[in-house]
Amino acid sequence: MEINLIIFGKLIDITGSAAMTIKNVADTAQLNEQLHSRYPALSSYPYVIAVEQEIVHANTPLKNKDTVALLPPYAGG
Amino acid sequence: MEINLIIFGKLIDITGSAAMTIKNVADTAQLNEQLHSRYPALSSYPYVIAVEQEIVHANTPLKNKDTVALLPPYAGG
Amino acid sequence: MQEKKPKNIFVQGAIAASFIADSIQKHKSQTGIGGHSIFLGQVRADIMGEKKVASIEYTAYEEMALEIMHIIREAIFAKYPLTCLHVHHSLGNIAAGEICLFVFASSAHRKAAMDACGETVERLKAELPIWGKELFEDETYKWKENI
Amino acid sequence: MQEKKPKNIFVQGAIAASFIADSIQKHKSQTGIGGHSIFLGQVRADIMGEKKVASIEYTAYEEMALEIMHIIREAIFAKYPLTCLHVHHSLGNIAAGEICLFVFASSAHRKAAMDACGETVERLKAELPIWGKELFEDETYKWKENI
Repeated sequence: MEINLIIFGKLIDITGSAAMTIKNVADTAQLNEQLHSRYPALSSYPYVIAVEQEIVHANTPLKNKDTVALLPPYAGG
Repeated sequence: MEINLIIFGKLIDITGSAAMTIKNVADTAQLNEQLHSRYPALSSYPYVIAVEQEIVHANTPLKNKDTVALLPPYAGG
Repeated sequence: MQEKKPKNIFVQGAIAASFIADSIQKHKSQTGIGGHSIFLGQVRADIMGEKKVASIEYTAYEEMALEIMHIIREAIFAKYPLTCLHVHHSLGNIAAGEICLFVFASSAHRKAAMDACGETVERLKAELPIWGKELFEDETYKWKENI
Repeated sequence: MQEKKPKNIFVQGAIAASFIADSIQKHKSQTGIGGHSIFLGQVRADIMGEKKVASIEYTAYEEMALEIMHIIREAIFAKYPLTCLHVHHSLGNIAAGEICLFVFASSAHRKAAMDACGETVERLKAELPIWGKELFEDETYKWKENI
Protein backbone atom coordinates (compact mmCIF):
# COMPACT_ATOMS: atom_id res chain seq x y z
CA MET A 1 0.00 0.00 0.00
CA GLU A 2 1.13 3.55 -0.72
CA ILE A 3 -0.19 7.07 -0.33
CA ASN A 4 0.38 10.27 -2.29
CA LEU A 5 1.84 12.93 -0.06
CA ILE A 6 1.61 16.59 -1.08
CA ILE A 7 3.49 19.29 0.77
CA PHE A 8 2.90 23.04 0.93
CA GLY A 9 4.53 26.32 1.90
CA LYS A 10 7.51 26.39 4.20
CA LEU A 11 7.46 22.60 4.62
CA ILE A 12 8.72 22.20 1.04
CA ASP A 13 11.94 23.88 2.17
CA ILE A 14 12.41 20.96 4.57
CA THR A 15 11.34 18.03 2.40
CA GLY A 16 12.88 19.50 -0.75
CA SER A 17 9.88 18.31 -2.74
CA ALA A 18 6.20 19.24 -3.09
CA ALA A 19 4.99 15.68 -3.75
CA MET A 20 6.15 12.16 -2.99
CA THR A 21 4.88 8.62 -2.61
CA ILE A 22 5.05 7.04 0.84
CA LYS A 23 4.83 3.29 1.30
CA ASN A 24 3.83 1.17 4.27
CA VAL A 25 1.98 3.66 6.46
CA ALA A 26 -1.25 2.36 7.92
CA ASP A 27 -2.29 5.58 9.60
CA THR A 28 -1.33 9.24 10.10
CA ALA A 29 0.68 8.45 13.25
CA GLN A 30 2.90 6.08 11.26
CA LEU A 31 3.15 8.67 8.51
CA ASN A 32 4.33 11.33 10.96
CA GLU A 33 6.82 8.90 12.46
CA GLN A 34 8.30 8.04 9.06
CA LEU A 35 8.41 11.71 8.01
CA HIS A 36 10.08 12.83 11.25
CA SER A 37 12.76 10.18 10.95
CA ARG A 38 13.46 11.15 7.33
CA TYR A 39 13.19 14.94 7.92
CA PRO A 40 14.02 15.64 11.58
CA ALA A 41 13.47 19.39 11.08
CA LEU A 42 9.79 18.73 10.32
CA SER A 43 9.05 17.95 13.96
CA SER A 44 9.80 21.53 14.97
CA TYR A 45 7.34 23.08 12.48
CA PRO A 46 3.62 23.36 13.10
CA TYR A 47 1.44 21.72 10.48
CA VAL A 48 -1.85 19.88 10.16
CA ILE A 49 -2.61 16.83 8.05
CA ALA A 50 -5.45 16.61 5.56
CA VAL A 51 -6.57 13.19 4.28
CA GLU A 52 -8.50 13.49 1.03
CA GLN A 53 -8.93 17.22 1.72
CA GLU A 54 -10.32 16.67 5.23
CA ILE A 55 -8.24 17.93 8.14
CA VAL A 56 -7.65 15.21 10.72
CA HIS A 57 -6.34 15.78 14.22
CA ALA A 58 -6.63 12.35 15.81
CA ASN A 59 -4.72 9.39 14.40
CA THR A 60 -6.53 8.35 11.21
CA PRO A 61 -6.27 5.16 9.15
CA LEU A 62 -4.98 5.56 5.60
CA LYS A 63 -6.12 3.68 2.51
CA ASN A 64 -4.12 2.76 -0.56
CA LYS A 65 -3.87 5.74 -2.99
CA ASP A 66 -5.10 8.27 -0.43
CA THR A 67 -3.93 11.82 -1.03
CA VAL A 68 -2.50 13.20 2.19
CA ALA A 69 -1.43 16.84 2.53
CA LEU A 70 0.90 18.55 4.99
CA LEU A 71 -0.43 22.05 5.64
CA PRO A 72 1.63 24.66 7.50
CA PRO A 73 -0.22 27.69 8.96
CA TYR A 74 -2.25 29.50 6.28
CA ALA A 75 -1.27 32.91 5.01
CA GLY A 76 -3.83 33.84 2.37
CA GLY A 77 -5.22 37.31 1.72
CA MET B 1 -32.47 94.10 9.81
CA GLU B 2 -32.99 91.08 7.59
CA ILE B 3 -31.69 87.55 7.27
CA ASN B 4 -31.24 85.23 4.30
CA LEU B 5 -33.26 82.08 4.75
CA ILE B 6 -32.39 78.96 2.76
CA ILE B 7 -34.66 75.95 2.71
CA PHE B 8 -33.91 72.32 1.83
CA GLY B 9 -35.56 69.04 0.94
CA LYS B 10 -39.20 68.42 1.70
CA LEU B 11 -39.58 71.84 3.34
CA ILE B 12 -39.34 73.49 -0.08
CA ASP B 13 -42.62 71.78 -0.93
CA ILE B 14 -44.22 73.77 1.90
CA THR B 15 -42.57 77.15 1.42
CA GLY B 16 -42.65 76.90 -2.37
CA SER B 17 -39.19 78.47 -2.49
CA ALA B 18 -35.61 77.45 -1.65
CA ALA B 19 -34.48 80.94 -0.54
CA MET B 20 -36.11 84.07 0.81
CA THR B 21 -35.33 87.18 2.80
CA ILE B 22 -36.97 87.56 6.22
CA LYS B 23 -37.18 90.93 7.97
CA ASN B 24 -37.59 91.85 11.60
CA VAL B 25 -36.59 88.65 13.36
CA ALA B 26 -34.30 89.16 16.34
CA ASP B 27 -33.78 85.50 17.12
CA THR B 28 -34.60 81.98 15.94
CA ALA B 29 -37.74 81.81 18.11
CA GLN B 30 -39.16 84.84 16.32
CA LEU B 31 -38.13 83.33 13.00
CA ASN B 32 -39.99 80.10 13.76
CA GLU B 33 -43.02 82.08 14.85
CA GLN B 34 -43.08 84.11 11.66
CA LEU B 35 -42.55 81.00 9.48
CA HIS B 36 -45.26 79.00 11.22
CA SER B 37 -47.78 81.78 10.80
CA ARG B 38 -46.91 82.11 7.10
CA TYR B 39 -46.65 78.35 6.45
CA PRO B 40 -48.81 76.54 9.02
CA ALA B 41 -47.86 73.13 7.56
CA LEU B 42 -44.20 73.76 8.60
CA SER B 43 -45.03 73.24 12.27
CA SER B 44 -45.87 69.58 11.67
CA TYR B 45 -42.53 68.78 9.97
CA PRO B 46 -39.33 68.05 11.87
CA TYR B 47 -36.41 70.31 11.02
CA VAL B 48 -33.41 71.93 12.66
CA ILE B 49 -32.13 75.43 12.15
CA ALA B 50 -28.53 76.26 11.21
CA VAL B 51 -27.27 79.82 11.70
CA GLU B 52 -24.19 80.48 9.59
CA GLN B 53 -23.79 76.69 9.13
CA GLU B 54 -23.95 75.95 12.86
CA ILE B 55 -26.91 73.96 14.09
CA VAL B 56 -28.66 75.70 16.97
CA HIS B 57 -31.18 74.09 19.26
CA ALA B 58 -31.80 76.77 21.87
CA ASN B 59 -33.19 80.17 20.92
CA THR B 60 -30.35 82.06 19.24
CA PRO B 61 -30.02 85.78 18.43
CA LEU B 62 -29.74 86.66 14.73
CA LYS B 63 -27.61 89.40 13.17
CA ASN B 64 -28.31 91.40 10.05
CA LYS B 65 -27.38 89.41 6.89
CA ASP B 66 -27.09 86.10 8.72
CA THR B 67 -27.66 83.03 6.56
CA VAL B 68 -30.16 80.79 8.28
CA ALA B 69 -31.00 77.32 6.95
CA LEU B 70 -33.99 75.08 7.59
CA LEU B 71 -32.78 71.46 7.51
CA PRO B 72 -35.23 68.55 7.41
CA PRO B 73 -33.89 65.06 8.40
CA TYR B 74 -30.85 64.13 6.32
CA ALA B 75 -31.01 61.39 3.71
CA GLY B 76 -27.54 61.18 2.16
CA GLY B 77 -25.80 58.04 1.02
CA MET C 1 -2.70 64.02 6.18
CA GLN C 2 -4.29 67.11 7.79
CA GLU C 3 -5.77 69.63 5.41
CA LYS C 4 -6.56 73.28 5.84
CA LYS C 5 -9.37 73.55 3.32
CA PRO C 6 -12.23 71.04 3.18
CA LYS C 7 -12.02 68.74 0.17
CA ASN C 8 -14.96 68.74 -2.17
CA ILE C 9 -16.79 65.43 -1.86
CA PHE C 10 -19.58 66.26 -4.28
CA VAL C 11 -19.75 65.09 -7.88
CA GLN C 12 -22.48 65.94 -10.36
CA GLY C 13 -24.23 62.78 -11.49
CA ALA C 14 -23.49 59.13 -10.86
CA ILE C 15 -20.08 57.79 -9.83
CA ALA C 16 -18.68 55.73 -12.71
CA ALA C 17 -17.04 52.33 -12.19
CA SER C 18 -14.07 53.67 -14.17
CA PHE C 19 -13.65 56.49 -11.63
CA ILE C 20 -13.51 53.87 -8.85
CA ALA C 21 -10.96 51.86 -10.84
CA ASP C 22 -8.77 54.96 -11.32
CA SER C 23 -8.97 55.67 -7.62
CA ILE C 24 -7.84 52.11 -6.78
CA GLN C 25 -5.08 52.28 -9.39
CA LYS C 26 -3.65 55.48 -7.88
CA HIS C 27 -2.87 53.64 -4.64
CA LYS C 28 -0.47 51.21 -6.30
CA SER C 29 2.52 53.38 -5.49
CA GLN C 30 1.60 53.49 -1.79
CA THR C 31 3.23 50.21 -0.91
CA GLY C 32 2.65 50.65 2.82
CA ILE C 33 -1.03 49.88 2.23
CA GLY C 34 -2.14 46.32 3.00
CA GLY C 35 -5.92 46.68 2.77
CA HIS C 36 -8.55 48.86 1.15
CA SER C 37 -12.13 48.93 2.36
CA ILE C 38 -14.66 50.39 -0.05
CA PHE C 39 -18.32 51.10 0.40
CA LEU C 40 -20.53 51.92 -2.57
CA GLY C 41 -24.09 53.17 -2.24
CA GLN C 42 -26.28 52.18 -5.17
CA VAL C 43 -29.70 53.67 -5.93
CA ARG C 44 -32.35 51.01 -5.30
CA ALA C 45 -35.46 50.68 -7.44
CA ASP C 46 -37.61 50.43 -4.33
CA ILE C 47 -41.24 49.57 -4.82
CA MET C 48 -43.76 51.57 -2.81
CA GLY C 49 -47.32 50.41 -3.32
CA GLU C 50 -47.63 50.21 -7.08
CA LYS C 51 -44.82 52.65 -7.83
CA LYS C 52 -41.17 51.99 -8.49
CA VAL C 53 -38.27 54.38 -7.85
CA ALA C 54 -36.68 55.36 -11.18
CA SER C 55 -34.03 57.70 -9.76
CA ILE C 56 -33.04 59.79 -6.77
CA GLU C 57 -32.35 63.50 -7.10
CA TYR C 58 -29.76 64.51 -4.51
CA THR C 59 -29.34 68.02 -3.16
CA ALA C 60 -27.14 69.27 -0.32
CA TYR C 61 -26.29 72.30 1.74
CA GLU C 62 -22.87 71.99 0.19
CA GLU C 63 -20.72 74.42 2.19
CA MET C 64 -22.05 73.11 5.47
CA ALA C 65 -21.70 69.48 4.39
CA LEU C 66 -18.05 70.03 3.41
CA GLU C 67 -17.25 71.63 6.76
CA ILE C 68 -18.84 68.74 8.63
CA MET C 69 -17.16 66.15 6.40
CA HIS C 70 -13.85 67.82 7.19
CA ILE C 71 -14.51 67.38 10.92
CA ILE C 72 -15.52 63.74 10.39
CA ARG C 73 -12.32 63.10 8.37
CA GLU C 74 -10.12 64.54 11.10
CA ALA C 75 -11.89 62.46 13.75
CA ILE C 76 -11.51 59.27 11.67
CA PHE C 77 -7.81 59.96 11.05
CA ALA C 78 -7.29 60.61 14.76
CA LYS C 79 -9.01 57.33 15.65
CA TYR C 80 -7.60 54.92 13.04
CA PRO C 81 -4.08 54.48 11.58
CA LEU C 82 -5.14 55.23 7.99
CA THR C 83 -3.07 55.90 4.93
CA CYS C 84 -5.95 57.64 3.17
CA LEU C 85 -9.68 58.23 3.18
CA HIS C 86 -11.66 59.37 0.15
CA VAL C 87 -15.35 60.24 0.06
CA HIS C 88 -17.45 61.06 -3.01
CA HIS C 89 -21.20 61.74 -3.01
CA SER C 90 -23.39 62.39 -6.01
CA LEU C 91 -25.60 65.41 -6.53
CA GLY C 92 -28.36 65.67 -9.14
CA ASN C 93 -30.38 62.91 -10.70
CA ILE C 94 -29.02 59.37 -10.19
CA ALA C 95 -30.84 56.49 -11.89
CA ALA C 96 -31.63 53.22 -10.10
CA GLY C 97 -28.62 50.90 -10.39
CA GLU C 98 -26.11 53.76 -10.43
CA ILE C 99 -23.53 54.48 -7.70
CA CYS C 100 -24.23 57.60 -5.58
CA LEU C 101 -21.72 57.16 -2.74
CA PHE C 102 -18.10 56.00 -2.74
CA VAL C 103 -16.14 55.74 0.51
CA PHE C 104 -12.59 54.42 0.26
CA ALA C 105 -10.37 53.81 3.32
CA SER C 106 -6.85 52.39 3.11
CA SER C 107 -4.48 51.25 5.83
CA ALA C 108 -1.51 48.98 6.47
CA HIS C 109 -3.90 46.46 8.05
CA ARG C 110 -7.42 45.42 7.19
CA LYS C 111 -9.16 46.09 10.49
CA ALA C 112 -8.39 49.82 10.56
CA ALA C 113 -9.47 50.18 6.92
CA MET C 114 -12.75 48.33 7.46
CA ASP C 115 -13.67 50.00 10.72
CA ALA C 116 -12.81 53.46 9.39
CA CYS C 117 -14.83 52.88 6.23
CA GLY C 118 -17.87 51.67 8.18
CA GLU C 119 -17.72 54.51 10.68
CA THR C 120 -17.31 57.12 7.94
CA VAL C 121 -20.40 55.78 6.14
CA GLU C 122 -22.49 55.85 9.34
CA ARG C 123 -21.35 59.34 10.27
CA LEU C 124 -21.86 60.90 6.86
CA LYS C 125 -25.35 59.45 6.57
CA ALA C 126 -26.24 60.84 9.99
CA GLU C 127 -24.43 64.16 9.89
CA LEU C 128 -24.22 65.55 6.35
CA PRO C 129 -27.05 67.85 5.22
CA ILE C 130 -27.96 65.94 2.06
CA TRP C 131 -31.43 65.10 0.80
CA GLY C 132 -32.79 62.73 -1.80
CA LYS C 133 -36.01 62.98 -3.75
CA GLU C 134 -37.14 59.55 -4.92
CA LEU C 135 -38.65 60.01 -8.35
CA PHE C 136 -41.10 57.35 -9.45
CA GLU C 137 -41.62 56.17 -12.98
CA ASP C 138 -44.92 58.11 -13.17
CA GLU C 139 -43.02 61.34 -12.31
CA THR C 140 -44.48 61.69 -8.85
CA TYR C 141 -41.96 61.70 -5.98
CA LYS C 142 -41.36 61.04 -2.30
CA TRP C 143 -38.60 62.46 -0.12
CA LYS C 144 -36.16 59.76 0.90
CA GLU C 145 -35.85 59.00 4.61
CA ASN C 146 -32.77 57.35 6.08
CA ILE C 147 -33.69 54.66 8.58
CA MET D 1 -28.01 31.54 -4.91
CA GLN D 2 -26.97 28.01 -3.96
CA GLU D 3 -24.48 26.34 -6.23
CA LYS D 4 -23.66 22.72 -6.75
CA LYS D 5 -20.09 23.12 -7.90
CA PRO D 6 -17.57 25.31 -6.05
CA LYS D 7 -16.76 28.50 -7.94
CA ASN D 8 -13.14 29.05 -8.81
CA ILE D 9 -11.82 31.95 -6.72
CA PHE D 10 -8.24 31.76 -7.98
CA VAL D 11 -6.74 34.03 -10.62
CA GLN D 12 -3.20 33.85 -11.94
CA GLY D 13 -1.36 37.06 -11.15
CA ALA D 14 -2.56 40.36 -9.72
CA ILE D 15 -6.18 41.52 -9.76
CA ALA D 16 -6.47 44.49 -12.11
CA ALA D 17 -8.41 47.64 -11.19
CA SER D 18 -10.26 47.24 -14.50
CA PHE D 19 -11.45 43.78 -13.41
CA ILE D 20 -12.86 45.33 -10.23
CA ALA D 21 -14.56 48.06 -12.28
CA ASP D 22 -16.15 45.46 -14.57
CA SER D 23 -17.38 43.56 -11.57
CA ILE D 24 -19.00 46.71 -10.12
CA GLN D 25 -20.47 47.62 -13.50
CA LYS D 26 -22.15 44.21 -13.83
CA HIS D 27 -24.28 44.93 -10.75
CA LYS D 28 -25.99 47.94 -12.32
CA SER D 29 -28.91 45.84 -13.54
CA GLN D 30 -29.52 44.45 -10.03
CA THR D 31 -31.59 47.36 -8.85
CA GLY D 32 -32.51 45.68 -5.57
CA ILE D 33 -28.96 46.35 -4.35
CA GLY D 34 -28.49 49.36 -2.07
CA GLY D 35 -24.92 48.82 -0.90
CA HIS D 36 -21.72 47.12 -1.97
CA SER D 37 -18.92 46.41 0.47
CA ILE D 38 -15.54 45.66 -1.07
CA PHE D 39 -12.30 44.57 0.54
CA LEU D 40 -9.06 44.63 -1.41
CA GLY D 41 -5.84 43.11 -0.13
CA GLN D 42 -2.74 44.85 -1.46
CA VAL D 43 0.81 43.45 -1.25
CA ARG D 44 2.77 45.56 1.23
CA ALA D 45 6.46 46.36 0.72
CA ASP D 46 7.17 45.43 4.34
CA ILE D 47 10.63 46.15 5.64
CA MET D 48 12.29 43.42 7.70
CA GLY D 49 15.64 44.42 9.05
CA GLU D 50 17.41 45.83 6.02
CA LYS D 51 15.32 43.98 3.47
CA LYS D 52 12.17 45.07 1.65
CA VAL D 53 9.44 42.83 0.28
CA ALA D 54 9.38 43.10 -3.53
CA SER D 55 6.56 40.63 -4.13
CA ILE D 56 4.61 37.73 -2.65
CA GLU D 57 4.36 34.41 -4.42
CA TYR D 58 1.05 32.77 -3.56
CA THR D 59 0.38 29.05 -3.72
CA ALA D 60 -2.67 27.10 -2.57
CA TYR D 61 -4.04 23.63 -2.13
CA GLU D 62 -6.59 24.67 -4.72
CA GLU D 63 -9.18 21.88 -4.67
CA MET D 64 -9.35 21.92 -0.88
CA ALA D 65 -9.49 25.74 -0.76
CA LEU D 66 -12.40 25.78 -3.22
CA GLU D 67 -14.35 23.23 -1.19
CA ILE D 68 -13.83 25.24 2.00
CA MET D 69 -14.68 28.52 0.28
CA HIS D 70 -17.90 26.92 -0.92
CA ILE D 71 -18.81 26.06 2.69
CA ILE D 72 -17.94 29.60 3.84
CA ARG D 73 -20.10 31.08 1.03
CA GLU D 74 -23.07 28.98 2.03
CA ALA D 75 -22.67 29.94 5.69
CA ILE D 76 -22.42 33.65 4.81
CA PHE D 77 -25.51 33.46 2.57
CA ALA D 78 -27.42 31.68 5.34
CA LYS D 79 -26.44 34.35 7.86
CA TYR D 80 -26.86 37.58 5.86
CA PRO D 81 -29.53 38.72 3.35
CA LEU D 82 -27.10 39.12 0.47
CA THR D 83 -27.73 39.64 -3.22
CA CYS D 84 -24.28 38.37 -4.15
CA LEU D 85 -20.82 37.57 -2.85
CA HIS D 86 -17.73 37.34 -5.04
CA VAL D 87 -14.25 36.30 -3.95
CA HIS D 88 -11.05 36.39 -6.02
CA HIS D 89 -7.57 35.48 -4.75
CA SER D 90 -4.34 35.70 -6.68
CA LEU D 91 -1.89 32.88 -7.24
CA GLY D 92 1.67 33.30 -8.46
CA ASN D 93 3.95 36.29 -8.09
CA ILE D 94 2.26 39.55 -7.04
CA ALA D 95 4.41 42.69 -6.84
CA ALA D 96 4.18 45.11 -3.90
CA GLY D 97 1.38 47.60 -4.59
CA GLU D 98 -0.72 45.10 -6.55
CA ILE D 99 -4.10 43.70 -5.46
CA CYS D 100 -4.08 40.02 -4.41
CA LEU D 101 -7.53 39.68 -2.80
CA PHE D 102 -10.92 41.01 -3.88
CA VAL D 103 -14.02 40.33 -1.77
CA PHE D 104 -17.28 41.90 -2.95
CA ALA D 105 -20.56 41.61 -1.00
CA SER D 106 -23.81 43.27 -2.12
CA SER D 107 -27.13 43.63 -0.35
CA ALA D 108 -30.26 45.76 -0.23
CA HIS D 109 -28.88 47.43 2.89
CA ARG D 110 -25.37 48.46 3.88
CA LYS D 111 -25.07 46.64 7.18
CA ALA D 112 -25.52 43.16 5.72
CA ALA D 113 -23.06 43.93 2.91
CA MET D 114 -20.41 45.28 5.28
CA ASP D 115 -20.74 42.56 7.90
CA ALA D 116 -20.75 39.79 5.28
CA CYS D 117 -17.68 41.23 3.55
CA GLY D 118 -15.76 41.51 6.83
CA GLU D 119 -16.69 38.03 7.98
CA THR D 120 -15.80 36.50 4.61
CA VAL D 121 -12.35 38.14 4.74
CA GLU D 122 -11.71 36.89 8.28
CA ARG D 123 -12.86 33.37 7.49
CA LEU D 124 -10.95 32.98 4.25
CA LYS D 125 -7.74 34.20 5.86
CA ALA D 126 -8.16 31.69 8.70
CA GLU D 127 -9.55 28.72 6.78
CA LEU D 128 -8.24 28.60 3.23
CA PRO D 129 -5.04 26.61 2.61
CA ILE D 130 -3.10 29.39 0.90
CA TRP D 131 0.52 30.34 1.45
CA GLY D 132 2.65 33.34 0.55
CA LYS D 133 6.38 33.53 0.06
CA GLU D 134 7.62 37.06 0.65
CA LEU D 135 10.40 37.66 -1.86
CA PHE D 136 12.89 40.34 -0.96
CA GLU D 137 14.68 42.61 -3.40
CA ASP D 138 17.90 40.60 -2.89
CA GLU D 139 16.06 37.40 -3.96
CA THR D 140 16.04 35.84 -0.51
CA TYR D 141 12.60 35.05 0.94
CA LYS D 142 10.55 34.51 4.05
CA TRP D 143 7.27 32.65 4.37
CA LYS D 144 4.43 35.03 5.18
CA GLU D 145 2.63 34.54 8.47
CA ASN D 146 -0.90 35.81 9.07
CA ILE D 147 -1.24 37.47 12.44
